[in-house]
Amino acid sequence: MSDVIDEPTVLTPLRGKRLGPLFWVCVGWLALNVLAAILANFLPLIDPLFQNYNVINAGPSLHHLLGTDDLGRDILSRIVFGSRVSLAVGSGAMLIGFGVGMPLGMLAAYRRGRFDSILTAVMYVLLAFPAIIAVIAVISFWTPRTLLKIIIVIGLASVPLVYRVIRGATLAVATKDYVIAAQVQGCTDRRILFRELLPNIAPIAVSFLLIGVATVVTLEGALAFLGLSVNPPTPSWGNMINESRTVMAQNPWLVIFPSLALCLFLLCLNFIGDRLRSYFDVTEVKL
Amino acid sequence: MLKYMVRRLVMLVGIVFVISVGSFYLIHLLPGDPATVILGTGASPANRAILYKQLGLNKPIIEQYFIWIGNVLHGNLGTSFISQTSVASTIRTAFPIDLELIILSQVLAFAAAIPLAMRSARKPNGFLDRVLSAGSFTLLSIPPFIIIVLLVLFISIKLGVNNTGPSSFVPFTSDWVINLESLSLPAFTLAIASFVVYFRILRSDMIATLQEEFITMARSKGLSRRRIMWRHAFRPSSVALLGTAGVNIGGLLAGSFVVQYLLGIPGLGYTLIAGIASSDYLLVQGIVLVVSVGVVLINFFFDFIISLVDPRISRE
Amino acid sequence: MSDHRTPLLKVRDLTVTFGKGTRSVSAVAGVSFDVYEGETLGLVGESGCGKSTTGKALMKIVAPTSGSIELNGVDITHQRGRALRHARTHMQMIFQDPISSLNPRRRVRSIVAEPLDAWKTASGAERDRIVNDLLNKVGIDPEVYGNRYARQFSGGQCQRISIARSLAMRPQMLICDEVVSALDVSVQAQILNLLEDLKAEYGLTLLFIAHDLAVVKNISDRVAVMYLGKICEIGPSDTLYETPGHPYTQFLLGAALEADPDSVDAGTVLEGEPPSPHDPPSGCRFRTRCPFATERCAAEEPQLREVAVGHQVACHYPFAAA
Amino acid sequence: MTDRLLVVENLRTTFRTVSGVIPAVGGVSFDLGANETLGIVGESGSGKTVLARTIMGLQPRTNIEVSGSVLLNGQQVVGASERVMREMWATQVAMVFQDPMTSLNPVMRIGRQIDETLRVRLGMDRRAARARAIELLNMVGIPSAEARYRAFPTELSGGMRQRVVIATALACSPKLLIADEPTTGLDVTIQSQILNLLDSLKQQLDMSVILITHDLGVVATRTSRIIVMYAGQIVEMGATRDIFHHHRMRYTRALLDSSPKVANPSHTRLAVIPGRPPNLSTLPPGCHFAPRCAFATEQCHRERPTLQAADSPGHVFACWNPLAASTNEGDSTR
Repeated sequence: MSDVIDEPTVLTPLRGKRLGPLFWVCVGWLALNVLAAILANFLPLIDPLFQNYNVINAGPSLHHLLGTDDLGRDILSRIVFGSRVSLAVGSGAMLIGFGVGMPLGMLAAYRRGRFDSILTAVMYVLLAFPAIIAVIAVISFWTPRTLLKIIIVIGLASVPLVYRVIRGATLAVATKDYVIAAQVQGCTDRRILFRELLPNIAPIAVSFLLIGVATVVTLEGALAFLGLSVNPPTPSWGNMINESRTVMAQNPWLVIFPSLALCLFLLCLNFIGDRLRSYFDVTEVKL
Repeated sequence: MLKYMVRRLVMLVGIVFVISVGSFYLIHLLPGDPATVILGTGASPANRAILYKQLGLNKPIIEQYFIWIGNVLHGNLGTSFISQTSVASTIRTAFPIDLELIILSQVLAFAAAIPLAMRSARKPNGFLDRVLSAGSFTLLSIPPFIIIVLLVLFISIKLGVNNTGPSSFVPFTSDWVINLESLSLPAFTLAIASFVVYFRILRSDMIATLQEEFITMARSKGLSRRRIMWRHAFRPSSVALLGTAGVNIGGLLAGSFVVQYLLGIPGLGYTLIAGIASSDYLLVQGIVLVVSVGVVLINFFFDFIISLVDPRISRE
Repeated sequence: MSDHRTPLLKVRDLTVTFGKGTRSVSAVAGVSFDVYEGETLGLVGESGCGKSTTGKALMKIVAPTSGSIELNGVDITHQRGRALRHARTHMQMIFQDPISSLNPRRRVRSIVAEPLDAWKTASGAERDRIVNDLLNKVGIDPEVYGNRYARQFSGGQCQRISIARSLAMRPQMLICDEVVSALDVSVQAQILNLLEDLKAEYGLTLLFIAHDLAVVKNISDRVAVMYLGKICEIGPSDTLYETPGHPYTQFLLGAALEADPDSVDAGTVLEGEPPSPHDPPSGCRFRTRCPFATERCAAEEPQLREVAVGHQVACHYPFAAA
Repeated sequence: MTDRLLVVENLRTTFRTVSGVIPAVGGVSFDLGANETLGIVGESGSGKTVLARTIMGLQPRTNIEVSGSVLLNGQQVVGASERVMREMWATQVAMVFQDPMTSLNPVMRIGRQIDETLRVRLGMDRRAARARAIELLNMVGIPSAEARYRAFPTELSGGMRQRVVIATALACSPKLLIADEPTTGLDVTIQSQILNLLDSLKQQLDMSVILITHDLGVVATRTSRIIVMYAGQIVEMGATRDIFHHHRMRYTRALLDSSPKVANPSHTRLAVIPGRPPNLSTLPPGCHFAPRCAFATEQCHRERPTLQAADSPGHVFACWNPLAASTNEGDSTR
């Protein structure tokens, strides 16, 4: 060509933004939680159901690092085993929520038209229904209660929310010129969904997923607190806090340790989600 | 504007209808015979017969709905088979407690969130902003049921403050001082949860608004900073805040069951949990219906306020 | 002038209506024109006149409400699915906003290769050769910049990459929708020259949509002027600019600012603003702002009539050619 | 120099960012008389908008360094506190922003946005402010101003909004109006209307105007003097006629030649400036334009040229190999 060409310079420094060390600390803590939950049976832990009447309501000691409860059960072991419930409900419910809500949201925003308006109207009505109450009502009347049922109910209840977020995120991308450009080049819808839309929605989806897991874990905690989650004696963070309320005047550790475990877990999830959002510059969509 | 409100109103009626159908059919979604669900397995045939008659369970399902909705529209939500009391009157005594909790907590939350968010947004990443942001972030990760447990542990048990512990609730009409004392911890807990959300949303929207050209324009008119913050920046930044507040307050309607349950405050949430525990199906159905309609009305109200705050919304 | 040639693109009575009932807007209200093989047709008008919508309707990015579009003698108006996708490879479009035209999360090479991959027309070494060739043609060194992300480039460079991508399937026609209006003057000239060079090299036919009269004249063989969804004048660019037949064209030319302190201001500035397309004026759409309007203009809609060879004007009282 | 309304001396505005120090305005000096219209022309990134905001004292105060001097009606702007500036804004100097879509508050009725200034700054009561606001709306050519007083910005077209912005800026009769790309994004016919309006208001209200634009056409017939900026510095300044017909700086020539002209026949090959405006954080040591200049010598790459006087008074340029001083009228327009 006759024109001398301008030298491309890096306009936006790619690695200018950093996730920071705290981010990796959080990732590490979460990974530790997950690993401990998976490998709990192989760890040198005391049986969480074993009741040692010699040490009741004991404070932290070498033998029981976080002490024991009013039945002499080891708190550390119960916290580790209890995390399984939180993790299972959090990841399972979000798997259902995203598995159903995400494809629907993406399709609706990309296709628009009648499909979108009907689906969005349905979701709008579902959102108006107070999800927590519906979840409580269904869980309590759908007996007998099992972990799987809890996961399914919470998962389905989260679908409208996931749908709304993903649809909004997709809508912001689907109107961009490069999506139209891909149509103009004769790309199939499938190709556009996977190659143009998905990579741009993924960051939003991931950070919302993390926040969603945090919300579901909180909800499970609240359900357990009300005695509506897994049945005792199976430990979960929520029912541990609930059970120890009666004795918390004598042994505050019983409340504080599981609370701390839950809060740290949530803090890490929220922090990672928040960092990812600012890292990927997700500003256009309100979560 | 009028057109917009009419459109929203039509939508509102539609949603309320769908909710009523949903609440009604809730029972048919559950496995087993409705009479068994409502009365439990050990019910006498006489009771079953009464129930069948009361709900018209042997009639076609559409007709059942119309019988039911007719009763509901007359304020009759049925009579609980467990407590033998009218569901509607139970809800009427419980609801004011929720209302009081909501008002107390929201006044606290807004009173703290709005000035702090505006302060924070003025110097993003300044000292105050960092402290507040980190603080709100931490609070975000503490579920309300932990906050209330810790508050009870430290304030009513360790410090022994009167009338703040479990089962110290007294109705407002009998002794309003004790009533307020007994609601102080739950109201504070709910206020914290709301504050965190409001603060974070308003802060980020304020920061975005303050970078808008019309703020520079307002400065170039020589207006005071105070005037720019309140007259020019606050209103366009409050749309998301109001929307979230609508959802949040709707969620608090019976959503505060955790604090109510812990402290034995007989609001809607407590009644709901108690109803669930005693398998009082009609009571649960009544609360689900009332709360859902309440949520929709609250959202409608906030949508209306938003359209007043931002004229662009009703015009699109 | 060009009537003996065969039209590559034939547009007849194209309308695009958004919305329904009383709130509907006819963005394009019956537009007919031909684009001949190898020529550049400029489409000029102010914002909201429907020029961009026309371009998008030709690509069927927005659905035409009525009328017909013929490409190469094939009616594509009602084509769907694979047939439509195939037709689109003959006719490509470049957009106004160069930054948003490129997926920020993909690399330059994969962006340019996208049409080849989508159609599986080339793979392996052949694909790389085509991509390198295209990038070289638009002046982006593939060795140095091929693996960069699109977001690392400036507006002018993004526009070059867009052009390279649009040429990958060897289209016959390019629709350029305000492709230089977001660029700096110096970069704008680079892109305009590049388009001229590529047009000659690839034997392209261009539909060049823009609001800038000077830019349009510079690149076009013929120019069509649009006002409120209709073409009011069309003709060879030199003729149209020298002896405009429609009062609107004349006002438009008068308002175009020349970079010359001695240029006499046209003096008469067009007053008012275009009426709402919700409720266009009866008869001639320009009559509400036209100082020469008569009762006939309100009663009767003027049709495009030939005032000179290849020069058509839709006005009851066109200016006589000098 | 007392008759000068605005005296800018060696003004520098530097941004400190994560990716380095950006000298957005790198030592600019000029002055402006009463009732004069000065054009500032430059491509994006040339520093013209930053210059305007620095003169206004409107820059944000963090991560920015301003040095030099800006005397506005005898008062120093550089280093002045926001409180001092607040006294000058609107009454001494006002600004018309580029994008009328974003420079009006979307949730405030336009009448309120105008009379707010009148009430706060001039202490008018509600009724008087309202009357004056409607008067101003009439003055900037808004039809049925009474009714439009209660309109929201979204209910107006782009051209109308820009008129409202102008009315707001003129509410307190400033002595200097800075218009930053006031017609970019507006249609050509509306653009003429707005430029004519600014011109007539300038006469009517006896103020000075700085007209900032990237489009030479905008400043050609409506200014008495022009500054050409490149990479944060003035590269040529002079009477409008001199800039168009007797320019000496090669960048000015290139800028004129690279824009297409209506008068030229179709398919006129455009003269191209290779490359694009430089990255301000990595400026070369020599002339900033040298990397893109076809006539650059070794000296140009090594040493930065300073402004030197041309033949006509007030005409200066910064170039080591300037164009010949003879008239180059023919080249610029053909």
